[in-house]
Amino acid sequence: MFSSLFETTFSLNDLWFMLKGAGVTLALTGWAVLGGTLLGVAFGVVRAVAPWWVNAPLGAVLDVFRSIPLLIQLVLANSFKTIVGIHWSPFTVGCVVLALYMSAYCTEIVRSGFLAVPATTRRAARSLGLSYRQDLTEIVFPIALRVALPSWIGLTLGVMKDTAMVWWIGVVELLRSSQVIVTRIQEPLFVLSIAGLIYFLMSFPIARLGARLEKRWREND
Amino acid sequence: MNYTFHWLPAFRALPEMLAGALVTLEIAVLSMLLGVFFAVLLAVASSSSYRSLRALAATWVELARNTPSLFQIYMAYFGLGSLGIHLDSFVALLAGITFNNAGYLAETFRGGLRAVPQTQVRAARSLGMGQVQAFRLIVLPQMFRIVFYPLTNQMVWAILMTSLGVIVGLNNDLTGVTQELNVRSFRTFEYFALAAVIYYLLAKLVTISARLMAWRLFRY
Amino acid sequence: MSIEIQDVHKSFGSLEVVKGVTMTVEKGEVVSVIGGSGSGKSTLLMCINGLEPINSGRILVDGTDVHARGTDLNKLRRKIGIVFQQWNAFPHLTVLENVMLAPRKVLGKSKAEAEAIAVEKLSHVGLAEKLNVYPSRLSGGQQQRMAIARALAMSPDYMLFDEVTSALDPQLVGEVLDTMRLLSAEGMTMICVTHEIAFAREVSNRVAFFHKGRIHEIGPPAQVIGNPQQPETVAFLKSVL
Amino acid sequence: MSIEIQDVHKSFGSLEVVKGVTMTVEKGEVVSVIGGSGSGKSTLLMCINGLEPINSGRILVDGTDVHARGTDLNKLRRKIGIVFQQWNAFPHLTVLENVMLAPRKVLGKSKAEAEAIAVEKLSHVGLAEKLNVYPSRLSGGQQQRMAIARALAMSPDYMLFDEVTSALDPQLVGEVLDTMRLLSAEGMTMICVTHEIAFAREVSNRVAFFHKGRIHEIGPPAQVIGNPQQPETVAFLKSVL
Amino acid sequence: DKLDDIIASGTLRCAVVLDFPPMGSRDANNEPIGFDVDYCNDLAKVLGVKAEIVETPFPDRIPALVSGRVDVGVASTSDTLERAKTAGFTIPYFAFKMVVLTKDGLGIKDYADLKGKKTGSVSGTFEAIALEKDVKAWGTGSFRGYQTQADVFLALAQGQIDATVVTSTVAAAIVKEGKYKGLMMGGDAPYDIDYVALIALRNEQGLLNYLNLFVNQQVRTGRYKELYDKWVGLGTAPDLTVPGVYR
Ligand SMILES: Nc1ncnc2c1ncn2[C@@H]1O[C@H](COP(=O)(O)OP(=O)(O)OP(=O)(O)O)[C@@H](O)[C@H]1O
Ligand SMILES: Nc1ncnc2c1ncn2[C@@H]1O[C@H](COP(=O)(O)OP(=O)(O)OP(=O)(O)O)[C@@H](O)[C@H]1O
Ligand SMILES: NC(=[NH2+])NCCC[C@H](N)C(=O)O
Ligand SMILES: [Mg+2]
Ligand SMILES: [Mg+2]
Repeated sequence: MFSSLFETTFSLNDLWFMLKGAGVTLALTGWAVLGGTLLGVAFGVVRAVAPWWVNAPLGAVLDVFRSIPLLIQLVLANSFKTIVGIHWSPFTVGCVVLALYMSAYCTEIVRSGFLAVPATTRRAARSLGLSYRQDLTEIVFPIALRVALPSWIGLTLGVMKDTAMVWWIGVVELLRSSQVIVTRIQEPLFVLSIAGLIYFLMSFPIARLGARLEKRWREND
Repeated sequence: MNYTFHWLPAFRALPEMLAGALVTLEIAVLSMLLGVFFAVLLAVASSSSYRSLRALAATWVELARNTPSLFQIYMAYFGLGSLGIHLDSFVALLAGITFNNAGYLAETFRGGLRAVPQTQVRAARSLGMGQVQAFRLIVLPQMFRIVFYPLTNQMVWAILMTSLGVIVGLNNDLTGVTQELNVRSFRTFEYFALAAVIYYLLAKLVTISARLMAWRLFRY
Repeated sequence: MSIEIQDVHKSFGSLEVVKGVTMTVEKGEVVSVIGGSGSGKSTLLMCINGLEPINSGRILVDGTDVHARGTDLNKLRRKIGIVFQQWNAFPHLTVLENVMLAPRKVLGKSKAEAEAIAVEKLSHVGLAEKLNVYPSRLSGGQQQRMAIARALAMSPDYMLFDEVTSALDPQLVGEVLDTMRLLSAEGMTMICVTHEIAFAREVSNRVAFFHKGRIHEIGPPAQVIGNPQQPETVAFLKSVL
Repeated sequence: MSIEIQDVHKSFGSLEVVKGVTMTVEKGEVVSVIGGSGSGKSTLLMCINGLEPINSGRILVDGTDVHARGTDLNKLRRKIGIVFQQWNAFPHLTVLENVMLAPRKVLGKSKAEAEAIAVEKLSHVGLAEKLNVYPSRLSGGQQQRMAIARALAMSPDYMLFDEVTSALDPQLVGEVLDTMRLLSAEGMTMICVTHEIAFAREVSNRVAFFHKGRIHEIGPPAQVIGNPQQPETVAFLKSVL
Repeated sequence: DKLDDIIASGTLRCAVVLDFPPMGSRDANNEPIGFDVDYCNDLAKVLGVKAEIVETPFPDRIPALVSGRVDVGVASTSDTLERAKTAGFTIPYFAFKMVVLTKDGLGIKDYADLKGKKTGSVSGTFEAIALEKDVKAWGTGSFRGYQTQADVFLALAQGQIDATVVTSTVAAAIVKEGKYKGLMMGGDAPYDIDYVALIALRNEQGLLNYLNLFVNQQVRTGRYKELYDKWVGLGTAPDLTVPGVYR
């Protein structure tokens, strides 16, 4: 079987096909992260400051997204949109579900970043005459950002990897495109290794960057 | 909306699905036990003085963390399969999730170890405890508390990941059963909605029992 | 021009922490507040600049009722500098930026103006060399002095100090107390909550002894510290000396 | 029966922290060590019970060379109790369990025996009421007293104290010092690193002043504290008094 | 209705299974080819629109249709009564006979030899349901359902399973291609003839009517035979009528 590593029928064409798949993976990731982050920041701020009767229901709803397999969420969303008659492509459904999924995690990251700012620091800001809004924009957001960014990077990479599940509802992304080629040329180990390598190359450098940032900032505090 | 829900057949399938949930739970628990075992080995290996051991541990951890778990499971089945290593679907899924768990938990454990202050070891050693005693009696219990929460999170993750077994032909776990029911009748929404509820309850079961356990275990 | 505290009561939930305190601090005076842990000293300071609401009584700062509806607290607080026990450096800003922030955002000064003020105040507290350093690189004493400079940059009429030295290593206490001595010599009106009895004796016009939310004794240091009348004061002084 | 420190040198990497210290502490003696931050006091204590290796010189405890190959350090350490500046309570064990742990696991005592010892030592330091509480519920002073009881439970011949009060609130310092006074009155051999000059003067037979890794002055308190000879000693005493 | 929508939109989206040669597969450029692909193109041509091939694994055909991802399924779909509760079927456009596909050296010569063996097929397909029923009845051996046809062949080639049941056309194509090492036929499977039909939404009578006529025309004009010869070759194109009943 190893001989296939050397005399393969895998062509440049196939590599191109997989790279297109990787492009879809990145596009999905991009939209999901954009939507997930916007929603996550909004929800996160609400969860950090709102009274419990807003906070608790919101937390419970978001918790649902973290307690059900993404695969099932995708299937459900895909069939639900048909039932209610929305005409979205599987790609759109994938983006929306991933964005909601990401927002559920992002909310908690934002919230804990927010709560990581010591009350005493905020009190100091207020006692200098800064208004509540200035306190938020000048003190809380910047500090929370440093706390949250490393986890946010981790989350983004997680979502990038989770896009693999979107093939189930019919989107040909990186993993699915490699399966297509496996079907044709029957060299699963070789083709899958290439897919794995592409995932790794998309994820590892950013993961390293995140780790570096985290360390740098921790030293600064 | 011109869709008529057929809930009755879904509810009739409930016993079958609950049996699937049991398999799901079984895989998740096994993968956690094995995952913790390998994670400890990895954490030890990554601080070992042998370069090859450190490299092996680093490779495992980075691969587990930087490729999709779906990919890992597919690899465990068809990737290993093409090397002539035939894992049963159940075993392949278990292997894939264990691989993933171990990679994440190894990092958790390393962080947990670092989080126990060195002064604790110093205090223990100055009472005459040996290195192993200090680790077992002082460091380990404190580390356990630190990693407990990440550990339960990983357990929930493991449950959610079992849903991917269906791509390697596993058809007796919750998702497998649900998909079998689905492809026979194509009442997709009804069956999967029911599955979602069961997964949710499983996840809650884990978090709530973890909370109770933490409350019992960590009185300090 | 004064801070007038009139029969102030303050509770957290059902716990009454300040139980009817009356005290006036005249412009130019230095008043030290001493007393056991949990006696309500910090809480009182926070009521003075409106960080905590009060339950009854009044606090007048230059005649303005702090807790009246309609009082612009953000404006009022510019008059009152406060420095806390925990170092409250803004970790994401350099020392210079820490001090420049409020003049720019609250007083609306230009960058150049704010910088000039900040450099001046930082030099005043002996931090001219640390302008572009992040607070994490400062010692505790330096952080506290930075916090003082930050408060001074608003040109406050009053300064409140809440045990600013009690989280410091013994060797760093001196430099912070020196800075406070300097301020009092310059005629700043100050209320200092402190455990440093020697310091209180040296700089204060008056010393107030707090016990369980009430002022038990108030008067010149020679009287309250040198010759206390109340048994609680005697016991407290014995415990900290 | 004594601790003999003979020309000990100790470096961390290229930084020499202890630069040739010689000192003997006789059985029954109380020696206080004073000196500025970073002068190597803590490091020396950790060399005495073998928690840190030394680069040259010798340390003999009751004639046993601590740093000789073949010395059973775990056994040696039973003789030497040590209490650190940072509270080293084991947070996952109750107060009683904290104190029982070493007698049980190191000395192999039965549970009942260990408990009897622990209760006795905890009563001795005034914590008889807190047996089943977790350390997080104790004040800093109580935690330090528990640490002392924990060391005492091993029936050590020597006790080393490393600035045990310097992380405490002023009000809690007294209770810990009282416990140490009690021990010294009972004839325990002690080396106390401390910033509490009054305490050092009161309890010590001798005081050693450390400066940059060397002993600059050593002698009876009346001499070293009352009438220091070296300019560094004078400067240091001025800064902490 | 749907028929108008398709004509108005200018594209016809067909669900086609592309790991199922000769009905559907991909060429060296990873472009879709096969009997079903051509069939869809023919349909698009008569409708006067452009064809868009949407790849769907077997279990995903009806979900794809129902969830609106495709307009029709040209995807070798057996016209079972269970499925007809969800999707609308045309008259048959093709018919399969099922055979056992196995690996040499396992000694499986006919369907009865499957007893006690590890078998597998594509989840939810006509023959998967039949095979699983028999495996259950035998009480020994195992059945495993995969999500794509490719995974089944892969599992068979790698030895994860010992045998599967597939349509004779696919089996012939796969064995002939020789991509999977050592696969061989293992005799006929004793199932009914698997009539497969085009699918469309159950309530789109207009479209279904059009499709029925189109299937009829494909046979009448000889296009059906032409495509059969092009993609399947051997023998004659299956008879699409069921003797003794009206359809
Ligand atoms: N935000 C709060 N909510 C509830 N109780 C509080 C709050 N802040 C302070 N307290 C309680 O009010 C009492 C007085 O606290 P305060 O901080 O004013 O005391 P203090 O005199 O400053 O003591 P210390 O010397 O320890 O700083 C304490 O019992 C404290 O627990
Ligand atoms: N583990 C270590 N690695 C490297 N340097 C160290 C280590 N421990 C201490 N040092 C350095 O050795 C020097 C002496 O430290 P030591 O803790 O003995 O001083 P100290 O006299 O106890 O001071 P303090 O009064 O602040 O406790 C310091 O400069 C310190 O930074
Ligand atoms: N072995 C196979 N994949 N056969 C494909 C045929 C699918 C079958 N006609 C069905 O619709 O269920
Ligand atoms: Mg206070
Ligand atoms: Mg020290």
